[in-house]
Formats: sequence, C-alpha cells, structure tokens
Amino acid sequence: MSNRLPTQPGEVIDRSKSLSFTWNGRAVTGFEGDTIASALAANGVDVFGRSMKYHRKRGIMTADHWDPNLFLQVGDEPNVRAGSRKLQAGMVVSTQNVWPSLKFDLAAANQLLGRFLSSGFYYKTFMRPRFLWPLYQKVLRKFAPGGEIHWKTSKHGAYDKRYAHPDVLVAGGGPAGMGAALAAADSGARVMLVEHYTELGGHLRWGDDAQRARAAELGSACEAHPNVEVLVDSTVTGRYDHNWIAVNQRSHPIAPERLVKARAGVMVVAPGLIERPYVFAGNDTPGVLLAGAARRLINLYAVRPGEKAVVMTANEEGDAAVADLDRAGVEVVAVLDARKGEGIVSVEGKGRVTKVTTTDGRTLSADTVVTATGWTAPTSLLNMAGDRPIYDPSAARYFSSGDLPPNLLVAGGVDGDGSTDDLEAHGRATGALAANRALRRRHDRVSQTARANPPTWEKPTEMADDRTPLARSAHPECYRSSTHGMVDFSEDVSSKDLVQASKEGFDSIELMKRYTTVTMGPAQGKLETVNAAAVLADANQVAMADIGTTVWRPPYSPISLGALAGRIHEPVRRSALQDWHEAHGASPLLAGQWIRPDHYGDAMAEATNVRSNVGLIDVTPLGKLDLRGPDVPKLLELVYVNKWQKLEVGRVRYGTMVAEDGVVSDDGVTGRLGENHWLMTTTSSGAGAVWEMLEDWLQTYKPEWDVHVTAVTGGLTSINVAGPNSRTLLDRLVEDVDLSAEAFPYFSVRTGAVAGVQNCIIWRIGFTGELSYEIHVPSGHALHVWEALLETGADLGCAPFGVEAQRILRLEKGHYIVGQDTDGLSKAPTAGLGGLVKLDKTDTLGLPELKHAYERDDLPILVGIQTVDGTIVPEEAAQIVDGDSNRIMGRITSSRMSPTLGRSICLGQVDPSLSAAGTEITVLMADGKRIKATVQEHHAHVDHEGARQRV
Amino acid sequence: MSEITMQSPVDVGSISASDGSVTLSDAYATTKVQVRAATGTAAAATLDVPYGSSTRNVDGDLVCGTRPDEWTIYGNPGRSAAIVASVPTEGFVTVIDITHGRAMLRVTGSNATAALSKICNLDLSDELTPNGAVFSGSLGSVSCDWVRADEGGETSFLISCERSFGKFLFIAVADACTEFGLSVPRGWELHPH
Amino acid sequence: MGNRPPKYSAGALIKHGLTRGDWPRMWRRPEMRSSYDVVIVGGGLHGLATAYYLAENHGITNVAVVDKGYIGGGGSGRNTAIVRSNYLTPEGVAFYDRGLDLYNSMATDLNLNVMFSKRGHLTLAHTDSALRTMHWRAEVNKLQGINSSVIGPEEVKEAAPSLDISPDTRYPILGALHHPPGGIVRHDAVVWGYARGADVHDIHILQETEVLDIMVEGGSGPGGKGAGGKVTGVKTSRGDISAPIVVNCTAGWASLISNMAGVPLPITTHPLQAAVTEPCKVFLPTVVVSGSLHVYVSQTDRGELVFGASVDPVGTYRVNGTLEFTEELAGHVLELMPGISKMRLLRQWSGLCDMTPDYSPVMGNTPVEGYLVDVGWGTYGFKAGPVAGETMAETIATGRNADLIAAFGIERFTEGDLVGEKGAAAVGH
Amino acid sequence: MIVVPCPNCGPRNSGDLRPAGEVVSRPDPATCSLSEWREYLYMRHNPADWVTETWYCRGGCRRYFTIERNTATNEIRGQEAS
Repeated sequence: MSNRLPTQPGEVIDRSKSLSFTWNGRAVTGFEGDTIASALAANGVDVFGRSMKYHRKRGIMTADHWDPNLFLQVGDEPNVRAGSRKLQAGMVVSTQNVWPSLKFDLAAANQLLGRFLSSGFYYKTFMRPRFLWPLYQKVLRKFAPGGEIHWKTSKHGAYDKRYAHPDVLVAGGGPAGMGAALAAADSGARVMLVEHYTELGGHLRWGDDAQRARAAELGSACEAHPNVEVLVDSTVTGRYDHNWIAVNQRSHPIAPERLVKARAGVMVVAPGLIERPYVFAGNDTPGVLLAGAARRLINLYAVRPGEKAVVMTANEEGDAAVADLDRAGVEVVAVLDARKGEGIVSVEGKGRVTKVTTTDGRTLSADTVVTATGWTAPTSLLNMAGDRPIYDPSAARYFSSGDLPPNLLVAGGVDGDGSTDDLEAHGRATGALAANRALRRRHDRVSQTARANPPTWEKPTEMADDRTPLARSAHPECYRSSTHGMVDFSEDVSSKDLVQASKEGFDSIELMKRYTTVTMGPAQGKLETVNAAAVLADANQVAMADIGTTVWRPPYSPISLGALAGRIHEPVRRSALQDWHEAHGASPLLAGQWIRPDHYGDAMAEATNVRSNVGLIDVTPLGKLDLRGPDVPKLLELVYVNKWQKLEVGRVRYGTMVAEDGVVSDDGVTGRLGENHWLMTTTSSGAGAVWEMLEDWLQTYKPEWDVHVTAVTGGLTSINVAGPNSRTLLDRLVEDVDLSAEAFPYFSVRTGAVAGVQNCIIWRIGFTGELSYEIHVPSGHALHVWEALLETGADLGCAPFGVEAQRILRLEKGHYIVGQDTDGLSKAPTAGLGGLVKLDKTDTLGLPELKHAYERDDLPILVGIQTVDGTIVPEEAAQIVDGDSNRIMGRITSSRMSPTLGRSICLGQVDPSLSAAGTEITVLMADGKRIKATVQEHHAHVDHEGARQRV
Repeated sequence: MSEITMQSPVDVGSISASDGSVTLSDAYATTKVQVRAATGTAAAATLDVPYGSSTRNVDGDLVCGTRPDEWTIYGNPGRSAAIVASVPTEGFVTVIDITHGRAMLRVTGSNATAALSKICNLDLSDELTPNGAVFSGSLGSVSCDWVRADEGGETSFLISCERSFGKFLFIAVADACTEFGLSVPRGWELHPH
Repeated sequence: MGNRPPKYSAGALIKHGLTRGDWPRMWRRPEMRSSYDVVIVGGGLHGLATAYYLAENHGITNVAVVDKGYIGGGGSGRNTAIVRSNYLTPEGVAFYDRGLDLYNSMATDLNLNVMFSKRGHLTLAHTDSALRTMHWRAEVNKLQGINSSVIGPEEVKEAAPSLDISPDTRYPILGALHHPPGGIVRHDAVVWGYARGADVHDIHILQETEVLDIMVEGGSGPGGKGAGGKVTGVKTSRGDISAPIVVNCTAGWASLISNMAGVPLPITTHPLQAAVTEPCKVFLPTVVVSGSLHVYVSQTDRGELVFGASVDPVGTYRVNGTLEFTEELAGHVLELMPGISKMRLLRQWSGLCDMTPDYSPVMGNTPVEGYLVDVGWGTYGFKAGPVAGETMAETIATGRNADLIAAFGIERFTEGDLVGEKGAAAVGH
Repeated sequence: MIVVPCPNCGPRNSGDLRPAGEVVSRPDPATCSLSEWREYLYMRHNPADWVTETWYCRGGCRRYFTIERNTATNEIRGQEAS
C-alpha cells in the first residue's frame, strides 16, 4: 500500500522524476528528492531493521541523519543513514543485522532471554570452563551489528581533500547560521557556510509557509553573496586547537566524500537543536516517532506516517505536529499535553504500535505515537574546545558554560529559543562580532607573514560582545515515564540497565557509559545523552546538574576512512639514473624514501665482476652536504668523533658521528675540496637528520662560526666505479686529472671533467674493498656520464651492480653499516672505533659518554665471524648463545655467502669475553640447530690490509 | 656517446587543462643560483630583496629573498656563469649553482591557486601571497621553494623541490589539477592501482 | 572484616534474571581515613592492581588508592587493549610474559570475564631492515620460550585476508612477526576486576580525590624534599593523609606528582591517540601492527575497528586529539587494506603517555625513602598492568625492587645502562 | 594542527615545523660529571604549564627558534588564545 500524500506545499520531492531501486531484493520506486527512508515509508515499509542486542523490530523514529533505526546497506556501503541519504536510481538497499531475514530473525530469540542479558552480563559469565570461552566468543562475534564491508572487491576510490582559510566558518545553515554568514560577509569577511543537510534552512524547511519563505530568501541571499561559500550536504566533523576545522563535504562532483581542512579566524557554531526521544515501555516499537519526524515525513516528503496517532506534546513542535497530522489525514486519537502533566505510560505492538496506555489510565488503540518532549543541544563542537555544558532545569536542556575561546561563538538554538526573526537576529549579531574578530586576526596575520605585503586596510577596532542572548523558554522536564524503556536505541540499552549499573557502582556518567555502552553507538549520544543523565540522576537521587555529561569527541558525525585519507601522498625519491635502471631490468628496492636497484638479475655475478673487472653502482641516495666557510673544521671536530683540523685540501677522511648519549648515529666520508670548501657524505637515511643537526649546533650553539651548509644530495648524482679496471676506465674519460697512484692516492679528492662533463667531484675510497672512485656528477648530465662509462668500459667488463652486490662486497671487506651492525644502544667501542675516537678534544658530541664507554669493559664488541662449516649462512639476527644453554652472548648482525671466498661470512656483536680472535662461539640457527663459528681477527674477511684498494 | 644535454626529472614538457584554466610545465632548465650572505656584505647590499619578496634585476633575472640571509636567483638556461659572476663575494658569502639540484615546475592559470590549495596548507590568496611573494612550503608532502611570478596578468607559481622528488611532485600537482580539467599523461597517475 | 560479594557465574545470572534482584556494588565509596600504610596515587589499572596484589599476595590491606577522577579514567580506559610478550630484550620478555600469564588466568582469578581474546598479533615488516628486527625479536623470544616467529606474506594473508600483500605497493608486506599468544582484552573490565578484588579486602578506593602535594622530610632539596628525604604522607583535595609509603602510578601525570616529592623523572608527556569505526560484520581475525606505518588495528567482537598509532610528536597534556592523526591513520590503514575506505570513523580519543628515553618503564624505590614509582609506561602500560601491580606489591612488601623489575630502576638514568627495547622501537603496541 | 608563530615566516601550521622539545642547558662536556651530563640528557621538567621550547622551521626558513607554550592549553605566548 502507498503512504504517499497528495502534493504538499513544502515538499522537496520531484514527482516528475521517479527513481527505481531495490529493497531486500524487491523492486520499488521513489521520487527524486526522497531520502531512502521516505521512499520506503511511502511504499508502506514499517520495519527497517532489527536492534543490535535483542533484535527487536525497528522503524522510523527521527527520520533524519541521527535515526538509529535507519542504518541500511546500500551496495557495498554499510551503515548508510537512510534518514538523510538522498535516494538514487538503481540503489541496492538491504537491511542490516538480521539473519536469515528481516521478517524471521533467529537472533530475535534473544528477546526471550532479555532478562538474563542485562547490560554487562558478559562480564559475569563464561569464566569457566576456560577452554569454552573462545567458543562463546565465536558466537558473540557472529552477532556483531552493522553492515558488510566488501573488502575483497572495494578499492580506495577517488576521495579528495582541500585546504581553506575562511575568516568566519559558520557551522549550521538554519536561520541563525544564515544570518551569521550574511552579517559577517557584509562586514567584509570571507565566509564558509556549512550545512549538514542537502538544503539550507534548518528546521524552517519543514515549517509553515512563512518559515519556508524566509528560509528561501536567506538561502538565496547566501548563495548570491560574493563573500560566502556555501557547502551543503557537508558537516563540520571536528574543531581542533587553534581553530583547525574539519569539514566533511559529501556528494562532491569529483569525490564521494571530500575533507576540507579550514583554518578559520572565528567559527560560529549554529547547529540548532536535536529532538529527544521519550523513555517509556515499548518506545522502540515501529510507529513510535518524534514530532519532528512526523513533520518531516509529511511536509518534506509527502509521506503519511500512519493512520491513527496519539500525540504527546510538551512544546510547539508537538502542537505543530498535531496540525500537520490532521492535515495529512491522520486521525489524531488523543493529544496528551505534557505541560499539563499528561503523558504516555507504555505502548504495545509487535511489528507496529497497536495499543497505547496513558497516564490517566486510558488505553487507546493507535498505530502511531508521536512524542515532542524536548531537545538536546549538540554542543559537540564546543566540547572539543574544552567547554563543559551546564544543565538548566527550567529549560530542560544543556547550555554552553560560556567558557569559550574568543575564536568560537555560539548562535541560535544552542544559545536559546525564539522566533525565526529572533534566531536570525541573534545570528546576524554573532556574525558581525565574528567578522570583527576574524578581520582583526587577519590583519595581524597579514602583517606578520613574510611573503605578504603590509595590509592596505585599517585594522578594525575591537567590537564588544553586546549581543542580547536568546531567551530560554520554560520547558517541562520529560525524560522518562513511570515505566522503563529504551534509552540508547542503537546499543539496545534500557533505562532499567542504567539504574542497575548505577547500583553496581557505575554511578558516574563516564563509568556508566563504559559499562552499559550507552551513548557509544553511531549517534554518539546526540539522542541518548540527556535521557541517560536524567535516568542516572534519578537513580542516584541527585540533581541532573550534578551528573554532568560524557565528553563529545570528534567526529561530530562519522566520516569515511576514504575521506580522511584523501589522495595518498607518499613521495618516492628517484636518482637521475633510476629510469635507466628500470629500463635495464633492475629489481626495485624501496630504501626509506628512495627507490633503488637491488640487482640486475644476479647479485653474486655482479659482485664477482667488481672483484675481477669493474662495476658501476648508483649511490646517489648518499646524503651530500656542501660545507663552506673558515670554521668548517671546528664544526667537523664537534660532530665527528675524530679530528679534522689537519686534513689537507685534496684529501678525504672517514668519520663517525655519535649523538649526545654516545650512541653511534651516522657515518660517512668528508672531503676538503678547497681551503674553505668541503663535501660531507652521510648515510642515506641519516641525511636529513644530520643536516638539521648541523644547523642546530651552528644556529643555537656556535652562531659565531662562519659555516654555510647546503644540501646537494639530488644535485650530485653519485656513481661508484669499483674494480681493478676502474682506473683504466676513468683514464679514458677523465680530463685534466692525473689518476696515477702517486698523483691521486687513496683517500684523495680531485675535481675535473668526466666524459666532457665539467665540475665532477671524484674521490678515491673503497667501500667495496677494490680500487674505486666515487664520481659526483651534476645530475642533469648524470645519464650521459653513466652511459659513457658503460660504453667506454665495455671491453674492460664494465657492468652495473646493485645494492645487494654492494652489501656482499662491503661485508667481505668488513665495513659495518650503522643501524644494522650497530643498534639503538651501540656505543663507539662496540663499533670498534678505538683508533678513530679522540677523547682529548675539549668538545665533541657525547664526549662524557664516550669517555665513560671507553672506561668500561662490558660493552658488546663487533667482530668478524666465520662458521666452521662454510656452507652454512647464519640468518641475520641469529643469536649467539653460551654453548647449549639459552644464555644470549651476542647476535649475527650481517651475513652473506662470499663469492670471493666461496664460504659464508658474518659480522656480529658479541660479549667482550668472546671477542678475542679465534674464540669458538655457538650460533643458534632459526631452525633450532646450534652451529660452531669462530671469531676472526679482523672485521674484513677479504684483504684486511687493503692491498687491493691501495694500488 | 650521447649528447651532453640537461636531463629533467620531469620530461613531459607542458600540459594544460582543456579550458586552459590551469597549465603545468617543466622548468628544470631554469638557471638557479643560491647566495648565502650575512647582512652587511656587499652581496646582501646588491641583492637587496628582503626575505619573502622578489624582484627582476637589470639582467632580467628573478632575484628572490628565499630565506633570511639567503637568496635564489632564477635566470634563463645557460646564465649560470654570468649570474654567479654578478654576485660580489667579499666577506663571508657562498654562491652555489643549484640548477641541477632542483626540479622546477610552473603552474599557471585562473585555477592554479585553487588546484595548489588542495595539496598546500598555506593561504595562497592574493592578500597573503601576492605576485612576487617568495616562500617555502610543502606541496603534496614535498618541501618546495615557491615564487608567485605571474605571467601576462595570469596567476603563476614557480615551484622547485629537491631533484629526486621532482617526478613525485609533478604527479601530485597534476593529480590536483585533474579537478580543473587537466588530464594526466599515462604512467603519471597518483593512484595507479 | 571483608566484603564478600556473590560470585559471578551463569547460575548467578539466571538466578538474578528470575528474581530480578539487584547486583551489589562492585566497589564501595568508603570514608577516607587520616592514615594508611600505603597510599597509591592513581586509580588506574596499575594502581588498582598494585593494591590488589598487596592484599592478595602480602596481606597488606590498610591501603588507599586515590584518584582525582573516576577509576580507569586515564590510560587504562583509553588504550587499545592489546596484550603481547614478544619484546626484544630478555628483561622485557621475562617481564611481559609474566604479564601475559596473569591475563590468561585473570578471568578466573578475579571472577570477572575480562574477555581476553587470544587472536594472535602480527607485526608487519615493509623493509628488509624491519624484517631483520622481526627476526631478532623472534630469536630472542624463542630463547625465552615465547611463541613468536617470522612468517612470509602468504601466511600473513592467511592470518588477515583483508591485507594487501601485492609487492608493488608503496609499503609492500615482506613478512611479519607472528605472536599467537597475543590478543586483546576488555580494558575497562580489567580495571573493574582489580577494583572489585581490592574492595573485597577492604582496600579504600577514593575517587574524586586529588593529590595536591606529597609530604617529605629530611630531603636535600627545597622544603626538605628530594634525595635523602622520607615520605610522611600526602595532601589531598579531601584532606591530609599520613602514610609511610606513597606510590606514583599516574602515567601521563607522573612528572607532576613526582615533582611533589622532589624526584625528577626522565619523562616527557605525549598524547597517544586512538580511534574506532562504526561496527561492521567481523572480517579481521587478528591484531595487525605496522611499525613503519605507525598504525595498529584490531576488530572488536562488536565489529568496530579499533585503531592506534604512535605518540604525537608535540608534547602536551591536551587530550582533545588532532585531525592529522586521523588523516595519517586512515591513509596508512588503507595502504594495508585498500578495500575498507567506506568504513566510517566513529570516535577519536587520546590518552597521555609518560615516555622514557629507552621505551622502558621506571619502577621501584627512589632516592626518597617511602616514595616509589611505577611510571614511564609510554605506550605499553596496559599489557604490563597486572605484572607491574604484582611486582610493585612485592617491592613495597619486601622493601627491595623485585627481580623482574631490576633492570627498570630509576638509577639506570644516572649511572647504569638504558634498556635495549629502543632497538625495536617504532610502534611499541 | 596548531599554529606556531615563526619569527621569520609568520604563523605556520605546526606540521611544517619540527618540535625540538623543552630547552635544556648543556653542561661543559670537558669538565662536567657523568651524572650532570645524564641529567642534561634525560631529566625534564615536563610541566603542565608554560614551557620554553625549541622549534625548527623545517618547511620554511630553516631556523631554530624558541617559543613559550602552555602544555595544558596549547596557548602560545604572544599569539591570540586558541
């Protein structure tokens, strides 16, 4: 049967556009402008779902965004608010939380058990036998409420974000909000007006002709104003410190949801009021709905909510509902005026209300019950700024304490009551004040911002807050009837549960919330908080004002993970040669932010080629810092453990850094290119931190030092040319630099042209343990040099090698890697830096810790390790233990099969008692086997005296 | 052996929205010279632009006050030597050609500000960021140096970042521009999967 | 003496259901005495557990637990309820493993179902260095008899099918440390269980009682406080209490309380944020943690996803949370599970963490006689609550730091060595 | 995302900067005792009140500077109330 009424004056549906969709598999139609719920109600649907715990049938209650009974699955989207989501053609809509079907739901059996399932019951049982608990739990998990998330097929999707910088952001597009927006905009402020629903107007939308007319006028004025940006179907989900404001913009053309991040000068909070349900036996029976719901259904969607209605009213909204019902042809069986102490005791009915019992003892037959018992002020955005609302018994609702930061102002219903004109006037006064504060702030901001020109306009003088507050109309305190009923509809928590919880000791609102889960459902207390507080006050025999409320946290209404993530920006850094690597079969390795070639097919072969011929590796990610100035040596002495004053021009030196706590933090080679010009290299991951650390010491500790630090990591593409043939190769391409061993010895640096590219920095070092040169090429020409090297070196066996081959080579050579062979607690002695560290300096980072460390004999020592059986490669992180015991004596930090030696090689940290060369140690393999290994004399497994690299 | 050319990290030239409301072009070849000089030095005196603003000098180069005691001079390709030579180096002054080290994009058009405001938290409105404004700020999670340098009366931003971030920066900016009708070249999508 | 409430059981439930009788209070609101043998500052999990074990294991019952608000209102009620014992250092492993034992038997010990869900704990590795750390932890764990091992992407997929294990993602899943005994617990219930257990022994739980000062005499610092001094009691918002022993169990507020005794701490207070989604039908069977993405996630029996991250970079006592937390969280969660972008964030909240330089607590006696600390719990205080209570009770009863907490003494920051948990830092949950 | 007033750039989102923590004075590493050093390394006042702290303007002018922030309210001295 159809509940669609003839055309209503304020209806928002377009009867010329009918939309077909499906409801639990059944084809149905609605009109454009319908919400999913109004379309279904028009089609005669009473029951939309089942409740969470007792699986009671549930129907329309508030017919708006907060309706706890209207959570539906739409396609692959769970928990869709059918009370506010606009209907679209082709929607596949279904009930949630029923099994096997809406009509026949097995779990409804829980209703019979109700009396045993009082809240918190699960804390009191299933303790033994212990082995059964996991089984109980499986069952519990089956009953989890909510819709289905289609994680197998859904994709992240085109969510989006943007920033905004409004002077005034108005939360709420009702009369007060629109008034505030217009007044602020007229004062010259840039305004963002955010309305939760799809049209401006607030409660005027379902009001009388005059109200709707005024809403339309104000609405078009806002749309037309050049200083106002209107966002409808959008919600201010959060207010964070310093007025950082989150707006969830739904149904944006390019995204299902878009997060707008606004730094607002002032926010005007004008959310209006949310109508509150009344607590009585059977108050969750389909057919029981709020006055606002009845009015919205009739006036906006032309849907008749029922046939015979009993109305309980304590305010104008209820009175207006009576008139609307009457006009819609609903028989109003009785009007119970709460202001005269009349009311509802209980309601009966299974799938729909059938009987109503009233306080004066009457039993009425009706299919619909409408209640208008008061309001909840959604003060969430104020709570987020630290405001704790205060209860006013005469008005029967909470109000702001007024303790708000100056960049937050309240307008409209949250502040008090009044006619449309009163609300608009209050909004306008608030908007003008907001604009004044915001423009003063903008003036400051412009004056303080380096990139901005000085403001060309006068800073407005501060305006006093002389707004006349809205009156607070008297309202009876109606929360609960003489019977017990539902308080939290989405959590299935009744007033009886709350009373019991209080008696059990959960007698503060926060404890009660945690124990009973009241207000923890999707409405987050918008409907339940005040009733819960009232029931608790009643149970504790205290005044409601002494109860307080739970703290409202963001978001104001739930926001999708997609919108919060938006477009995901996770930068990847690429060297100038990465395209070449990828074109030549490099397998990618993500190392920190960099993407690098791990190998080009066969790392072992690449390593062998370096030892026998010559190889090229792209080491651009090495941090590179250009240091200039007379005081660079002082800086280096401060941040490195070793000495630098005497390093000559043309020489390079290896250095290690420790932090102030003495822990090894970074290392690298630094060269002196000129009297006052140095190039420092750092680890790839440490580059940024080292740069900031140098700036810190220069700026805050030694501002008198003349040093300029410039990061040049990406500007210089670093190519390591390694292998016995490297000199021969470079001889063919390097101009005006004598590469002979005498002229260009180990640990030296020269500047010259390579393959015709000027200003290349070449230094001779040996991370791989081979004769090798590191060339730093201006990146725009890097590809040219790289290809030239390969071409020219073809006959010398020149081939690229990747990170893995380099790891093998450096391990053969015994070079440790900070962060792999050392860890978060490794002090200098552990790394075996004995010779390097100079303790006779007056100032170097971590000096007292360094001294302390070298006085000790109990620190672990990094040593070279070889297994007795060379075919076994211990896993990195394999533990070194004390014989057959489980006592940990150290661990393997690096291990590889060495192509050069044809056996496995390792570095490891061991207890000092095991650090002597030749000591036999026990390594516990991942498979549990214990194998023997021997501590080596040197870290280097190959050529420890460096003959190969010094040629 | 290949020619010695400037290889840009962003080799897609210039792309525009169908309605021309936003154009994104590679400006890597721009000469970029960084000067560090304490106040009181001759260099500081000649450059003479405060942090936050920029000016065209007689040679037509764009001189920017990039940071306190730090300037960046942008010139046409190949002007490096000339620009470096033009800076007096008495006192403690550092002059570095950072041309190779900085990827650079130009974003121009009536929707340039709106597009960039999707991925940059700074207020890019005319009042806070007037033509000539110089500043640093993150764009799509990449730290950038910016100049607002309008062209032919059209809003335009010159944006540079560390070279290795160049490709990602382009991808992020292009993605932000799609809302305004720019279509992203294949292989340059932000969310391929 | 003693308050003997009826035992909880299915039988009792049915009886109450039929008689519609009321359950008695789980804990009472006693009158404050003017002196106690022990005053525990902080009515959270650690404070209440300490009180419970003082009575249960050592017969010390003249004890007050004072809290400025309601019990469990701090970190105990704001954490993400994950328990595990797969730590990096031997001292860490031994300590947290005892903690896991206590959780295993807690429901029966406390006669309250804390809903321990032993669903396994995955710590994902996205880089080879992370994977190396996982191996390191696994090896140390094995030697300590902890069930923990490194598994590959395919096994990860089996354990949590909604994870994207394709290799071409920005943070590919190379493997994970799998810890089957790990899981989640109903955190509030643990607090209530210990409160009820302490109340049974007539221990006084004094809510809405704020400690304003700690009285110390003979100390070297100003006002006779500090090293060498001796505790005589506390001043509270409800009057003075004399007591020879005062224990600081105030987590994020630890510094403020400790300064009252003149004992500086190596602690900075940072918020740790968490968030929960609307419920959906259960699809995530295990706890998933990603260190490099600073995210951990599990799905409650009610179907909500519970998220956490690492602590905020900016130290503050504000607990109103930040937007960027939810943005980064969502971005990272969707990196791991691209299919759930349509789930909605329902609520975010924040708790205060007392961070130490070595990601390990500060426990036991201090330079002020009678003033003990159980602080520095950072982001792992929940899983440690029971064992911290047990060991602190032992320390109070015997006067010397319990063996299990020997490595966690405050003196390590002045002379000794820091604990090595930092090696496995990142997200410590 | 609070607003941090950079003396060079002007007001900026905290995310553009790096908080470097409470200001502590560094003892002379050549002469101080280990325990003095450890106090500098580890001990912090950590008040729920005004604290002088260092920030690094990473995304802007790359300068270190100090501000006074109230850790109980996140108010910053000299900046309009939050």
